[in-house]
Amino acid sequence: MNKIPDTHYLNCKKGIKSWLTTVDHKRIGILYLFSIMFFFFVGGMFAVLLRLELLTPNELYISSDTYNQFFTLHGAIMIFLFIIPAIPAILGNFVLPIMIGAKDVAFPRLNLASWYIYIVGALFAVFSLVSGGVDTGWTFYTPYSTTTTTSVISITLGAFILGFSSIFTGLNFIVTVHKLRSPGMTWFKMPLFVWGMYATALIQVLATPVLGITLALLIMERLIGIGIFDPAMGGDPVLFQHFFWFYSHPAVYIMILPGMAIISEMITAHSHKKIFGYKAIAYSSLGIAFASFIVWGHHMFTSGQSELAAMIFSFLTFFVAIPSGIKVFNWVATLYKGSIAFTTPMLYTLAFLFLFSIGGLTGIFLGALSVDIHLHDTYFIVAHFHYVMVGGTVIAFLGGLHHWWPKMWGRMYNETLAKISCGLIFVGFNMTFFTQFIMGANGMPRRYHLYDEMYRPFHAFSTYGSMVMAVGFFLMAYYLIRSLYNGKPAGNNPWGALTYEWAVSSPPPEHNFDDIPITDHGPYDYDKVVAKSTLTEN
Amino acid sequence: MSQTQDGHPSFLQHHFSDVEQQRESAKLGMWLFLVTEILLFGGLFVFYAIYRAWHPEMFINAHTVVNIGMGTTNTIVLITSSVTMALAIRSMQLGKQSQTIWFLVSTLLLAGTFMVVKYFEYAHKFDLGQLPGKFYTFTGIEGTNPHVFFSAYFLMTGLHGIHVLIGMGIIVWLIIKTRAGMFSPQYYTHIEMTGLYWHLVDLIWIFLFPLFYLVG
Amino acid sequence: MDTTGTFWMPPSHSTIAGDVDGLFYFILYTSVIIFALVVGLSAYFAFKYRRRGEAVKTDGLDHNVKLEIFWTVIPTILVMIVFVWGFKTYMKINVVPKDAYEIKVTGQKWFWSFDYPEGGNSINEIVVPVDKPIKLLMDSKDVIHSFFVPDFRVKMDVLPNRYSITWFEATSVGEFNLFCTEFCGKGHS
Amino acid sequence: MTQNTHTNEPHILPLSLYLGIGAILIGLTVVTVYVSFIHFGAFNLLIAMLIATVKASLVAMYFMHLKYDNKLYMVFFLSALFFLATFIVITMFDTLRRGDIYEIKSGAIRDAVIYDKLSVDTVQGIADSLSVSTDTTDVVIDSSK
Repeated sequence: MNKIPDTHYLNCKKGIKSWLTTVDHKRIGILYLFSIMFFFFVGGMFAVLLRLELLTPNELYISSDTYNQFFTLHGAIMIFLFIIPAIPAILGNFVLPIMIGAKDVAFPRLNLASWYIYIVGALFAVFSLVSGGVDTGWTFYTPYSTTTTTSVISITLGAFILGFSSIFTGLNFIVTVHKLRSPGMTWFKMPLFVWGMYATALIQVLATPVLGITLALLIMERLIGIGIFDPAMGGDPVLFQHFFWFYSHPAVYIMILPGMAIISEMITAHSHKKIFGYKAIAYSSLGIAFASFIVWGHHMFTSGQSELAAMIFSFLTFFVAIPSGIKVFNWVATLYKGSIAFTTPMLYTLAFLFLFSIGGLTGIFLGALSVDIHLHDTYFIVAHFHYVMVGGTVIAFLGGLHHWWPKMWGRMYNETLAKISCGLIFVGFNMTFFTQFIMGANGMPRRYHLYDEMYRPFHAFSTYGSMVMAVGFFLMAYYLIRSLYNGKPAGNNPWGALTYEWAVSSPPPEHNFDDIPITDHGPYDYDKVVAKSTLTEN
Repeated sequence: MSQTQDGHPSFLQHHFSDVEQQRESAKLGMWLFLVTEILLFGGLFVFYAIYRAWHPEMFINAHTVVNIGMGTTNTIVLITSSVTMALAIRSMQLGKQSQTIWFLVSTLLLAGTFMVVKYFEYAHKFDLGQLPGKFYTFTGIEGTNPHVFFSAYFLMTGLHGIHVLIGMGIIVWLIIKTRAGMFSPQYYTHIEMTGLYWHLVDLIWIFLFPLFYLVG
Repeated sequence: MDTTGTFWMPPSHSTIAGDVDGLFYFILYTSVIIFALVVGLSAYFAFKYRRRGEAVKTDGLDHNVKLEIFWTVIPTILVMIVFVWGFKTYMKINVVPKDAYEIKVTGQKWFWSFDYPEGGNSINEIVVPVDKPIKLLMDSKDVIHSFFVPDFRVKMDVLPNRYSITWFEATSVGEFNLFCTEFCGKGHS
Repeated sequence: MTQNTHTNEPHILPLSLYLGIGAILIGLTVVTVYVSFIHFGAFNLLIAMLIATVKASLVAMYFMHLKYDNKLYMVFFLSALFFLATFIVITMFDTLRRGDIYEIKSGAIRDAVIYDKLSVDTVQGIADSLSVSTDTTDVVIDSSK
């Protein structure tokens, strides 16, 4: 019978104060878990309210002004407060140091500071919400954002501050990976999750400062009219789009790379199979990180940028598709001759392959210049990025959460409910967003409150789908919280996986390892080593 | 050197295996921070470059009103402060504590001089209405949108000035801690990190100076 | 030319619509094949190699150079075809024929106004001759708007303080929807 | 463990090197100021940037010890500069090339001192050369929902 160890990181110190002053990477991960999930809930509520309003072509229960604020807040909260920090700050913080055999991240106090910075940034965002809302869209395009009367400054300031939180997390991970790997763990013996987090961290450190200066310039433009973006002062609004997307396109990879990293980890652990193309996956992470910096202009094909720039951006964009494709093919090949267990994380992995393939392939439509002209700013785009962000990142994140949940708390969740919830989310998600591809290609523009009657059946179906998805999420919240009290003990290694975090107890002890482990084999040697699942020992 | 029971020096944090690893980590972290600083300023350099390319005559006309004398003085002051900062680190490497303090104080004084000169420059521009954006009231510059030049000028030198002020604050803290004997030839990470930061601030000024004062 | 619309695309009523739709369907069919391959194989493998017992060692297969080169090169070729095709049509959309009939378009919160070369103007409704290239010289009075006619596959942002240009040639008579696709505030929808 | 600190004694540079580099930097400052008063046209910018780059490299190499330290720092430092250069260059592919197909596309921005719209007359002027009549009107595009 599995038992939860007497002392572990959760109970080694007690009281609120011990949590708020903790420098333990695992506890900081938990702090992030609760704060980020809170904002996921808030952002999700806005999404449901939006979908409900769009049930009919005419005004149902909110005015156009309110609608504009809702979609802005949905976007801004989901992007800046949930999806960018989600995987690195929660799962990265929790497992990355253990995976490389370190006792903590390189700068534990900076790690805690970044959580406080996150909270401060979030407070600014909340402040803008209560002080009249924001109606610019999460992209803050000028000159709309420099002329609207809503509280743009406080939300941009919030995003500016959140940027620092993201930078510090990234900086911490880069140094941790460079300097704190356990003896013998060479670069190519690192788990692929670490590679993915490393590539993400590079983008966080290199791109986020540009967001900082962009938002600072936007704030200055609003306050003193410096004349860089506002045409009324002789500025160029398209230049703002360059500045904005120079960060925000790489930011898309800050979101998806960690998702890919989790998939690489789960697909091997739950099929007990050596990963196919380890080096290809590792290098493609770096390749994606690099390429992400030079394709920002594909968000601007209809913006009036020069034809030369559009051509260059379109050309470069297709080179992001290749490494992403390689990863997907490698994952499929990994399943070949494996021993596949249909656990909840595995279901999420398969859902990811399905949804991310659609998300990625629809990206090809949008990279093609002429087709993008037709599809730009329609629901096709909305569907595309939800397939990548939700179908890719969120599904991977949820899979990762289930994968490491027993490690975090030492207890298992209810597998049956988990599978039902996964199914509901999968079905609901496809209902919600696949319809949006069709109506988008048929010309339904995004960000419309009132719409043409011809799109009504699509919108209605989409709204029903979102309800199914919402039920799935509430079910998940229920069984996950419940598992904290009466989940059965999971044992050290419920999945029979080989990376380091499964060698320590669940939950892990305060300092992870009594003795730093010495690495002498790769992370996925399922052809040589057999690790028994501790779940079946009961 | 004070040591804990298991033979580790007291400044070694528990998750590092030795002093070397701790030192290298701090340094790598600092360099990554400098990278973010470069890109933060970088956005403003892009602003400058794009608008200069759009309005070359205006930039050339506008640069005639900035004070080359003051700019040159400040460049030399800042370079000298970089030298004294580097020497402060060297003195600590050699274990000469009082010499370190002496060099840190010189750095602080030079930084102060820089800010005083900056103050006079700003005050002069405020008097003439050579202000950024919509506060611009000066009329002596030919060309398109001269207020944009001053927007760039104040944003870039302003952000740089804020960095100098922050640096001064850290140097004051270093002087106090050095007097208290916190550092030794084995452990002077904080001074070294401040040095890197200070040199970067200098390095950015080295580019700001010609861009605003010399080639308008 | 398809004037009734398909499942995916709205009816096409302009000279460039055929090109755009052609590329759209090329990508669609290629994508469907790749998608079917990826999902089909995952499902097949997941079923065929489902876990049959605890703690079995699995095959150590971890790379296959020929296969990896294959799935790098083929997609690269495909996306290059898409790039060139897309770029060619894009240039067609951007280069206005010389004899085009020019209409001045002004976007503002929240209506469009159109000035015709003869001096007439109209609000929110643009009336043009069929089978004749129409050049739109567009400008905005306040924020960014975007001129979008789905049936013509034409879309271009309309910027304040600057002109942007696009053109189209309608191939059949009728009434078509015009949308603004750049978010511009309360009356955007 | 403590003996480790002695095996990796940091590189201490001689005093003369720091002072020498400082002197060169001040010398170059004087040179760049002097050169700025001579008119080379567009070359002024080039020369000034070249001198600034040399000065910056000296600071980075010697004061910041890049020359002696782990080359990894250099990699990160240069990659920051690389991405910055990419940012500037590709953005300029847009901002400087907007008039490639039509001169008018980039027109307004460059001339606007403070926001002032081109008058309708200008537009009429452009349209004058065209002589198609709206009598043949038969395609209607409607923006109402």
